[in-house]
Amino acid sequence: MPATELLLDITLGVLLLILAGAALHGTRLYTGIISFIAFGLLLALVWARLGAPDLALAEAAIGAGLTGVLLLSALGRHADEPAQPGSAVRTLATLLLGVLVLILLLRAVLPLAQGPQPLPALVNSQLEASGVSHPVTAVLLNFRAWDTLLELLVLLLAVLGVRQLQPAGRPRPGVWPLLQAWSRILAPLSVIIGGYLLWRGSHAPGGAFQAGALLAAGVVMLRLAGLLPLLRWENGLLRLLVLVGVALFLTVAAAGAWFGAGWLNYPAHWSGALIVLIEVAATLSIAASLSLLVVGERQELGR
Amino acid sequence: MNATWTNLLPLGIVLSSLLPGLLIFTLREEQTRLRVALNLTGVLLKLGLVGLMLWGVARGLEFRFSIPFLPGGELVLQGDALSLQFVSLSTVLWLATTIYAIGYLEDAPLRSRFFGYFSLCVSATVGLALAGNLVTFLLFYELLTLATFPLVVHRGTPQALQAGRVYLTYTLGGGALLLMGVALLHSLTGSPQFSAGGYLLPLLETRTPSLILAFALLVGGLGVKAALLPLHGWLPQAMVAPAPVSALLHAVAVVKAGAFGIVRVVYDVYGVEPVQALGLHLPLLALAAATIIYGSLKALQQRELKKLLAYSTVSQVSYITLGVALMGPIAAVGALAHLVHQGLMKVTLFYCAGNFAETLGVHRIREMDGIGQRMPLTMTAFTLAALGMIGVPPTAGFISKWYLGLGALETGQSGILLVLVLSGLLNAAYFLPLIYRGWFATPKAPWPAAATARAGRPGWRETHWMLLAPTLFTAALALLAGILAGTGFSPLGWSQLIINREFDL
Amino acid sequence: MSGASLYLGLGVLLWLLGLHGLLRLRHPLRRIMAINLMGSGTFMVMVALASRSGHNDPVLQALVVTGLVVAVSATAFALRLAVAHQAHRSRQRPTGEHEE
Amino acid sequence: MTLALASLLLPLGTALLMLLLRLRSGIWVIAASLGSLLCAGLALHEVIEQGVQTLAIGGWRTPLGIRFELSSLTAVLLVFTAMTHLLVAIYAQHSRHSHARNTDYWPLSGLLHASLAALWLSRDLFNWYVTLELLGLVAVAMIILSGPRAHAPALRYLLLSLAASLCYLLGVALLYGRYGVLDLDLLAQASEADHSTRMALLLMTVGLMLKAALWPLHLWLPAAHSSAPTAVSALLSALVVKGPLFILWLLWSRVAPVDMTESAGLLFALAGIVALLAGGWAALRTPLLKTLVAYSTVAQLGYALLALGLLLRWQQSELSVALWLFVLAHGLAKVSMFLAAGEMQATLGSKRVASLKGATQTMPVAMFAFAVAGGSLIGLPPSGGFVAKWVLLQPLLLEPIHWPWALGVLLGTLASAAYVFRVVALSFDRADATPPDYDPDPFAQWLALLPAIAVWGLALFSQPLILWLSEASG
Amino acid sequence: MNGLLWLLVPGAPLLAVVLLLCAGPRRCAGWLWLSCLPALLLSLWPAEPLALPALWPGAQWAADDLLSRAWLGFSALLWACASRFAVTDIASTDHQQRFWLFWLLALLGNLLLVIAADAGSFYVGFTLMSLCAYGLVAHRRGPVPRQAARLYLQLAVVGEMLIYAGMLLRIHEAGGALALEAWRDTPTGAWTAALLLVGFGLKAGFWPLHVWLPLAHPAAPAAASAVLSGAMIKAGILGLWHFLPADDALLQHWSAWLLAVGAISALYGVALGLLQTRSKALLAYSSISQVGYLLVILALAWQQPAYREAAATLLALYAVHHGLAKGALFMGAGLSTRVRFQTWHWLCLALPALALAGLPLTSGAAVKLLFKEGIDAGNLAGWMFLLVIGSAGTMLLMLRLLWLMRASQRQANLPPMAGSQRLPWLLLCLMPVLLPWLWSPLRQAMLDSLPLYAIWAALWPALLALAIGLLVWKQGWQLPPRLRQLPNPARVASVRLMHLLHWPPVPALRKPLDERLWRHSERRWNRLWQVGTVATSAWIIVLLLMLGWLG
Repeated sequence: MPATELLLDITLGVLLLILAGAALHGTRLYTGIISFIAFGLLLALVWARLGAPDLALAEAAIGAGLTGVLLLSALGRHADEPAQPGSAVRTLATLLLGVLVLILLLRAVLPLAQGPQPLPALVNSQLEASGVSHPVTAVLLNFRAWDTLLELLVLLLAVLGVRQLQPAGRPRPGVWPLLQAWSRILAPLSVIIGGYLLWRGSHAPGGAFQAGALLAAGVVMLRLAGLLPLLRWENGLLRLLVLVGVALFLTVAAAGAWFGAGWLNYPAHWSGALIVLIEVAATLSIAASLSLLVVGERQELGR
Repeated sequence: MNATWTNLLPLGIVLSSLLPGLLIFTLREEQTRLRVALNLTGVLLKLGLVGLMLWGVARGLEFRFSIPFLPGGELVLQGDALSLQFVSLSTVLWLATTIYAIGYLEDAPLRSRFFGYFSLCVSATVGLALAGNLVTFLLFYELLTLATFPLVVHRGTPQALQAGRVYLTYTLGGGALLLMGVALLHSLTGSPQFSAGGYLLPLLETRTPSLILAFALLVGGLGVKAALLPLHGWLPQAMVAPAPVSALLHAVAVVKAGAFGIVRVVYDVYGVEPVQALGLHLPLLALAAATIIYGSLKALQQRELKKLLAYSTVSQVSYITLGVALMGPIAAVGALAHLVHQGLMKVTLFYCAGNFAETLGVHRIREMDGIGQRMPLTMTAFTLAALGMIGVPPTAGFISKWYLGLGALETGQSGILLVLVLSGLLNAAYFLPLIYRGWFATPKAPWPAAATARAGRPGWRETHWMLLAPTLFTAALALLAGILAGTGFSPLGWSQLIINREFDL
Repeated sequence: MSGASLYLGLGVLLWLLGLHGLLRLRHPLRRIMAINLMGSGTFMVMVALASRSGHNDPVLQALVVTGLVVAVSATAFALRLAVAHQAHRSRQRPTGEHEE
Repeated sequence: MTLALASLLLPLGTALLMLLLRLRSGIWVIAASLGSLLCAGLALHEVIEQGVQTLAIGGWRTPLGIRFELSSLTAVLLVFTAMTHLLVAIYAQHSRHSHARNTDYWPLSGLLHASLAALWLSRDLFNWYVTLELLGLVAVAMIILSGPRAHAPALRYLLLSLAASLCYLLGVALLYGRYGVLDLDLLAQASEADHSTRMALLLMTVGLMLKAALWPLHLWLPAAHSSAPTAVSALLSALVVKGPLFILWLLWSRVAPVDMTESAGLLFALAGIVALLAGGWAALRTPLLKTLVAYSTVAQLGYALLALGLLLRWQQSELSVALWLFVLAHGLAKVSMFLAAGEMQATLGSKRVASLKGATQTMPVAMFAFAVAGGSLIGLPPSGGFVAKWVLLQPLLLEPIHWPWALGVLLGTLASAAYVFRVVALSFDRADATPPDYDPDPFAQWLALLPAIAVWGLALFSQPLILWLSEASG
Repeated sequence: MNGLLWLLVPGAPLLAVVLLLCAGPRRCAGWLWLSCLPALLLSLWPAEPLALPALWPGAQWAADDLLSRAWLGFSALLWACASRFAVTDIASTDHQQRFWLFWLLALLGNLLLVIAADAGSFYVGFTLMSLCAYGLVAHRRGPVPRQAARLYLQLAVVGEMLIYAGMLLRIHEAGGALALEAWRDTPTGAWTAALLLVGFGLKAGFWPLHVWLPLAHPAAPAAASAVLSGAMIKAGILGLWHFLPADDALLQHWSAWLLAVGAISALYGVALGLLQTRSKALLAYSSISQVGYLLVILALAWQQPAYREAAATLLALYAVHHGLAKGALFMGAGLSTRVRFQTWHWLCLALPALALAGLPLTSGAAVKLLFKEGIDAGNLAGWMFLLVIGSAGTMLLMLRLLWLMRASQRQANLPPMAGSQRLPWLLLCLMPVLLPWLWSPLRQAMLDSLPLYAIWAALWPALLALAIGLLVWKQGWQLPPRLRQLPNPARVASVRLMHLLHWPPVPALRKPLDERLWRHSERRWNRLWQVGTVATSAWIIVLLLMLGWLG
């Protein structure tokens, strides 16, 4: 490996650690949160650096976008924590234990740099049969589609969980004109980019989740700018949006089982089309769920 | 298993009290007639069934009911001579105690619950008696604990609760020990049916430590209910229960369950030879002897009638253990006969204590002065039973002590004779003053006039007839069991039959 | 030392840092960030493993994508819960209730 | 296999439909649970007839795809899950005190059911991670149904659950990095005793123990379980903590190399004994009723841990029968106990144990249910708990060298007897009975009694059950 | 004759009990003496032995030898007379029903033990008699009867237990045989013999086991004292006779000691009796003295197995003689404090007194002759002078008795004797004179004692005693006060024992557990775990991960 790349990696790593440390131990919570958002952005860079553009996209949309918004809005609710008097003994003990565990873990992890990797070849060999040409998408939506289905359920559950909180009606801040202007441009952009990513997903990095995340970011922005009408939970459309991904996925799976091909087994020639269909539905659901998670209020989520 | 009547009879005997009991739970408080009818139906039905089985067993029929339960351990109910001895005792005393309890609890609250658990308790006792292997025995043993607890705390007062807690602490602890012991034996051979001479002989060489530990666990577990020395603490406390419960607890259900279990373990699980080979009977013997003396000494110090009776139970029940631990046929006859004799006598004593308390409010020994003039019949019953406890001929207690003493001599344990003599002296030391007070002392104050409906004139109407009749009935039985000991259906005769089968004489 | 090893170590370090945050910090938001750090560390280990032999392992990357969704859902839920809890506490505070 | 899938899909589909159509009635969940129970029962029958079945999802064979395996144990667990859900659903539908009305209780319970079924069926390490997260989230979502007071324990639970998931995930990553596969059987064939494997197993174990609330990582459980609505507490204690335990068991009994299992087994078993005693002690001392029941869960899981540890230490597969019998018996008993406790707590209007004075008089059936369920926890015959303890004790007692472990079981039994009868004895206090705030609802009390009867009935059913479980573990 | 008739012996008293309970003492007390009738008749015309397998093991009743028949007869007679006598005796006291109940049960026991041919029946009867006699002794109110009865009961219970132990040992020695017949030839062990000797000795009351007698007799009503002394204490002797073997080396070895005890007892009773100031106490000591003679007979029989036949006869005669005479004397002593004696009353009373002293023409002379033969047979000529001293002593004792009774007649306003008492008392008084003529074994002995040398031998100690008595009377010697109030260690011990048994309960040992401290430490411990669930759990995770270093 060229030394420059190594240097880059090391710099990235040190930066990440500094940001992570700042996120946890920054003197003020606000500093911590900002460091954390920066950490997320930097992480996206690392993912790209490590050859995982799908992840980089997702991380950028989430770490920097959604989580950041969430953290910042939560900050408004929380008083800054009282300064903790750090006990020197405890710090030392933590440090010592940390080093010991670190050594253990490093001893476990480092030998893995050269481990067997039977799966990539297998994926490549079966890629044809999967109906898509991008291996990550093939794994996500065909080989390990069950994971993805459950993942959508996790998302749904998070929404349901938040719904149980009966969030208080938040005093809506006065709309920020600049944000409003920006969102008018950015929101359609996010829709377009999202759509693009979704379409791209079948043969190149990108896919339902990334697209959904971007869409959600757009929705959140519009919502914050007060440009989006309220969608109530009572409204069937919203529920349909949230549920459509899982529902469609399940329907396809069950249909596969019913019509003979087997559970989650796409019919041979339909697989590509079905995957796209599912991805579209999943994107919608993900976008709706994520945006509800971030900005959902009593009106949207209430009982 | 095909369902012939001989197979179903043991189940029928258990169910004949269980089902009425469950039905009684559902009754409302004011449905007195129905409750009494259910109770009596159950009692009489059971009596009939037991009679049928007695007839059958005397003729050598086999009664066995089994359903699968654990691997290697079925649920088996079987009627053999030994189990019938206990079953008959339980049934007869249940009859008496049911009538007594109906009279005792007239107009008391929560009668449905009381009689429900009462029936459950008897069902558990009978099931325990009929249990055909250790697993079944364990099952009913634990059920018995659970069914008795509500009876002990029935009054719901703080003292009752305290007693209940102590009771549970001991009995559940004992149950856990028993569970361990049974499980240990089960892990070695499974749980085959009880059989004369035991089934552990083949393991004697190879599994010595296991057998010793299992014996210790089993005896420890059973010893709690049998109130062996360090484990007796619950019994005196449990006397706060209503009189019929104490009667049942002390005479049949609980303490006898423990003693009966020891009989089973020694004779039908281990067998005489292995126990002797392992030398297990000697510690048991020492324990029983110590308990006999200790219980009497404690009884001597009591100021309360029921507490005194409770400690006397501690002492008397250990006679059974003593007889078993002597490991000879004569002593075993004594032990088995005492199982019944002690039941009859102690139940009478508790009835009497209940009569005194219920009619005249007499709880303490001091208050018994001259009670014989006011309640001569009850006091007569009391005297008979107390003399029986001392071992005065020709009451039932004498027969037990006779055989126990002879058994001790037969097996060369002459020291036990000393224990018996000492215990007799101590028994006399705490029972005779009671009799003296009842008959010879002058009352400190005039007896309360007919304040309650129960307080009548001395004689047949000295108390509610439902309290008096069972008392006299059991007292008469206790006397007859001694006088007519030679007949075949006396406890002694039946014990002889059991032991003849057991020792293959 | 290769890049993969570097990132493997970094991932472990981040994971530990997160755990450390969990055991040293009291504030719910910090704790949630700490858990996210743990998540990032884990994902970094996975991604580094995916990239170790030159060509990327799509399975691991797909797993990370799934993990990421799960993590973000859970984080969002946790944050909302923390906020709701805080709101409840600030309502309760006058009555003197105090938790943890 | 189709039947098992149907058992999974029925509650899942029902939950989604309920969400979509805003259905609020518990009848749907009851019907779905019933259907699921039926399917699971048939699946069990099928397994017994035809042996273990596997399903490669999507037609992709391992290592590429995810594999489902339907063994008799899985089928039994499916039946158990469906049955528990059914019993709880009937109670929740009828009780005035369940928080099921006008909330998302019903779809959430359906999702919980589906997640558990998915967990039982799956044999893929990463898929388990997702199901674990599902379980964790659904549990937290259900806990906060009881209102803002539950937020603090729910938040703690969520944070710890997330941390635990990440521990688990790091372990999965290490295993994948080491062996390149995620399927359980493939890993079992490949695993070797090197440092990476050991650390991976350690990480996963810590995560799973935290999620299963195994001592010493149980701290979150009492508060979380006791603050949940009654029906939810029942489900959480009976089912949710058992999911991670299942994974832990499979992991150690299949994947872990033999020379590791012995030392790990010792630690597990010791932790189990400590859990029995510490949990029992805490239950004995706590002043709050539902906390008592929750601590009893901690204690009872100690039995499972003990069985697991000894199973690993001696490589005796019959002990896994004991493990799963404990799980089943504890689950049913705990359902009954929580329902009864919740019903009494709501009716008598206090959370304290002391408020149960006189409960045998005011709420006899509920108290009876509590006592009967407690009897199974103690291990009184003929209850399910007894059979489980029996099966556990058999190998312990066989060899004198193992007797100290039996002593541990004995102490645990005594501890559980102590806390159960602490409550029962109090309830007989007639002198100072607590008057109920509402009219006691006899029907709800009877519903609380149902699972307790089931667990005692389990004992009579124990012979085939033991047979099936030993087939699955053998 | 049909053996089932034996059932009448215990059956009649039982029937009387039932009657008593139904009709009350006032209506039927006068007829209760009839319950002795079957026994009396059966002693005259004995029935076949009766085995009763339905009763306690081994039960068998019979009276087929002289000893048993004589015993049964005199017991029944004495009880019958005493029953009749008691009707008036206790008429003025409370609790008559109780008295009669105990009376009948004691009677039942006494008769049963006499007809018992097996150990079980004997023990049943013996115990019944012993325990029920408590009711007779304790009949009167007041501290003195209570203490006396308490001591009696304490010793009776101890005795019961010793006999119980001895009996079991004996059964064991006999290989399980229960018939007394079989025991006659079974050798005994030292423990067995000792237990039985002490156990029965406590009942029989020879020195040094006599302590209860002088207390119990004065306390009991006169009729009760009569049966107690006349019939009951002899049951102890009968028990020894039946329970211990006839020809046994051990007993032969011990017989010298037993002879000594008997002799001491005979002299001790006389000596102490002379010191008494109450007539019934004096009679009690006289009983101790007489039981000493009975013990000597037993010892002789054991010493000389060949002499056993004769000894049995002697025992029977002596028991009959002493039982009836002592019964009459006790009744007389009781009467003397209640009713005014006429002269002929004194004459009647003198008959049994003189018979006891062994005056010719009475049964006393007869048995004394046989007794001498026995001593001769035992080659114990050296002991003869003891007999003389005893004889003289007894005479003195009787003189003092009469003197004491006379003293008690001094109080004014004594009513005349009631007719219902006169008859039974007179019958008993005349018996020592009549019986030798009616009963052939006694008649023979009495006739043998008629030769002059024999009369002289019997008479001179009596005359000597008479002289001494006259001397004392003339001189007006009084008993020194110190001797009048002899301390009674037995009574003190009895009271001590009662207090010991009523030991106050030991306060329960309860460790004072400091509840607050305990709570506090528990709370601290809980806080350690509870505060910061998340942080603590995280710490534990780290620590658990350190386990990685182990492997």
